[in-house]
Amino acid sequence: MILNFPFIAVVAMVFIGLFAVLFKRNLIKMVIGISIIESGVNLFLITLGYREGGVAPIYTGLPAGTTYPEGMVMPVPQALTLTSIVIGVAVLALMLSLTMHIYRHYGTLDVRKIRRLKE
Amino acid sequence: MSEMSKIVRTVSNMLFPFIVLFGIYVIAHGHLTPGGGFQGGAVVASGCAMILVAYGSGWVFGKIKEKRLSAFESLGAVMFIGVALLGLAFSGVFFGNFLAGSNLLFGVTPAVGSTLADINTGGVLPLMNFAVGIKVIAGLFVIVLVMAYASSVKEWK
Amino acid sequence: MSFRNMVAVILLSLLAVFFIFSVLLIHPFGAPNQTQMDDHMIEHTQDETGTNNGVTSIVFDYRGFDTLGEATILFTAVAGVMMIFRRAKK
Amino acid sequence: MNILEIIIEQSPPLIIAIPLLGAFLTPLISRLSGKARNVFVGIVIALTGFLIALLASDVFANGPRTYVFGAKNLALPVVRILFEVDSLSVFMAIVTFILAFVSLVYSWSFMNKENDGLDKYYTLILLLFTSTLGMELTGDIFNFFVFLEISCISSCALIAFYTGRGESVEAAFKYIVISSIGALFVLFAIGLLYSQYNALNIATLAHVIQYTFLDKIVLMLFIAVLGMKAGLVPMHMWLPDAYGEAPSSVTIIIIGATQASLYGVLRICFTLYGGMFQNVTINSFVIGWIILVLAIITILIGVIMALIQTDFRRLIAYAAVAEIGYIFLGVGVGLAVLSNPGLMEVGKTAMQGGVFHIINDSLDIGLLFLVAGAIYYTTKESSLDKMGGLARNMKYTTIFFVIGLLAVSGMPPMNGFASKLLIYESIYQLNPILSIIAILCSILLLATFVKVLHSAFLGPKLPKFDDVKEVPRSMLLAMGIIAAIIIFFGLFPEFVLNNLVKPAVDALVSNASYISKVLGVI
Repeated sequence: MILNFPFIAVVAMVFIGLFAVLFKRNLIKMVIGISIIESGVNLFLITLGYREGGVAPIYTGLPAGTTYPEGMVMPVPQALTLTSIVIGVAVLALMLSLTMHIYRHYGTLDVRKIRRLKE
Repeated sequence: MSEMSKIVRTVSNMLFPFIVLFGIYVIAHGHLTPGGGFQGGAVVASGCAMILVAYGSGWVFGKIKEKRLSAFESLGAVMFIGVALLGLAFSGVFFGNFLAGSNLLFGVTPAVGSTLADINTGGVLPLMNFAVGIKVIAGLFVIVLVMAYASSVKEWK
Repeated sequence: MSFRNMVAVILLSLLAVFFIFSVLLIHPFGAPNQTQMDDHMIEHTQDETGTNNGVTSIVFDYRGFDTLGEATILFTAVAGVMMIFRRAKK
Repeated sequence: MNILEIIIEQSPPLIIAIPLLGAFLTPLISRLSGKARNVFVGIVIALTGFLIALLASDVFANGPRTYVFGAKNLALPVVRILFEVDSLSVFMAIVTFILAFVSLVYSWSFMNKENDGLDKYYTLILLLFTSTLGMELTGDIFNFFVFLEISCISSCALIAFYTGRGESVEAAFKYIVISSIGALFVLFAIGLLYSQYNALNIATLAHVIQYTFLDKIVLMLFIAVLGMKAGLVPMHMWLPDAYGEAPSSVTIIIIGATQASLYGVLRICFTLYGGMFQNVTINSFVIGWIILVLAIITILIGVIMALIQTDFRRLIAYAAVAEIGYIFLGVGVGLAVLSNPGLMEVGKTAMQGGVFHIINDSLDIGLLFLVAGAIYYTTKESSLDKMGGLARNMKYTTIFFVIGLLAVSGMPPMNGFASKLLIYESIYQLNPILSIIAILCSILLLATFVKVLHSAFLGPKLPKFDDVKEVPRSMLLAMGIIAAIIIFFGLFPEFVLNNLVKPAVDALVSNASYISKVLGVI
């Protein structure tokens, strides 16, 4: 059971983020919730690629005696996570600028008040 | 965002060159040591954001219009897709690594296994690292600058 | 608890069952069960792409098209933010 | 290898590279002048359309075509990203091109009143066009996720174009929150597939997949998220806000992006999990029926909500939800019935009806949104009870609205009739009650739009609309293009069915040719 502990951490982060998005009324707290889900899924991708006692897949200054490819961590999840992090930055930037606009327009960040002011 | 105190401004002045130098190192050695275009660009962009916080968005906005920064970013993006199209022209396949193994720039193929870092390797990759580096620096800085300036402007047209 | 929260709690618990099962059934943490694609990339990163860094060879050569998509994502985000704040000038 | 063959062989990446290069250059070119930018974007989209037509003629002639990025020959295990273009993806690319070209022609004059932010607007239009094409042509799941994300971000920014109005910013925020959570769950599902089979290529995965419990979770996640992006019921709330608040020229391209998510559902259910029909028959029947039930609820909710709307664009948005329900009806029957050989023909006709309805639905709903945009352009008015007697001075727009009205509700002379007939026929064999509900809802849709016709166009002449002139020529041209295609499809459905729809459905139904094109085995 201990072996799968990182995956349990992933599930915990995803659900903390989902809880924040579904139940918090403040817009910025929803944006923070989405960032938590995003870092949870990134953690999931990275832990998929780990190999017991693996070294970073870089040949410059490789510690002596590491047999490749068994001794090296799997590089593909790291490339996927790089893309996912940049996506996280882009989505975060867009959501925060929209939140600034909603605050300037409605004067409040409370989801329920915005829905009432809209009608 | 208004200006910070004199001390913060002088310290950020001193730190800024080292941050930018480290960022460019990470971009340039992307194909040898951990790092690359995105990571190095983010380091330099964080240095620029430090300057933005220290000197306030009004001063920075006076210095650099976001129009020119967005032009820089388009330039980086066009360079990146240009290198990919060059791959199509020279090696017949989109994203082809036409420089690896050729005796032009960055053409040396490193020996398999643990080798010393020779910067003249990697074929197209250093060019792509450089293009993406420009793009990430200009892009992230524009996002931070525009958001900071918009929050300081009282009345939006 | 309003109706909306009730629905959200049910949805959340249903999703939790899915996620917990998927985490329990996945391969143990340090021992991936299939690694043929990654082994190919680790062995051939130096002769096929000429780089020492396995991750950068994937990001820019093996799966370079993803990075083009990713650069486009950053470009879209910047264009979106600048369009949203086009009226925030003095 | 004459020039034409070289161009066809290199066309899959060029179809993505040219509009992307155009999008990167637009900010630079728009510093010259507005006119230069409009012409430049027009040339880029026309060039891409020419390449799509070339590729389509080649793929319909001799089967799916693959293109590996970065290496001439394909080495197994599949390590690099490769594009796999079969007749279904080319069919969807044609749909996307028509919508993007019409939206561009329309926005030339629809946007001339806006003074600033236009260079970013055209950049985002090109990026949304590129990402929709990328979703349809790619053969790699993670690449599909990256293009899905680009289409999310660019359509969210475009929905928030009218930053002065609070509703559109709020609609854009709701859209980006739902889309990014959905995309993260798609990434989680891709991680699950990668952990089991260590492959990211759709053909390799389809060949290697063993339908373990994890794969069922992955299928559920994909259908839930891509169904939500396509507008299936339980999570369709974002669609009326997004379609209703965005400028009309943007809404048409977002319809294209929604169809691309629908293509994602088809690709995952039929190609990735296609092997499921041969051995495990229970699953596909259960999933088929889940989609069927969701489709029927989507149609009911879409039509009922459309009846009570007062805002013109929100009404059309709910009609769009109902139309997507019809497509899923056809697909659901195809999924449920394709496994037992007895009803194979019924499944095939249902799929043809569903796929044919993809192009019909996007054209009809697109035309209606163009008409709504034309009215908003001249009268700055969007709610129905404030409009009236517009037929007098906006004659052509009224004609186009009548064409759109007949097409959406599936009346004979227009294209909607052909595809809906196919869907009704095939569903009747499976379960007569469903087809009766579908026909009734279609008639309710007709009633809704006749009400709109009366309240907006006919009726007494309102004094405040005296100075209303007809819309500029380029908007009429855009509406004319779509109306001409609708009438052409309506009069010659056989032509479209045999040349475009049947090869697309054959490519979808059996994934053997898709897999063997990559792995060369089987």
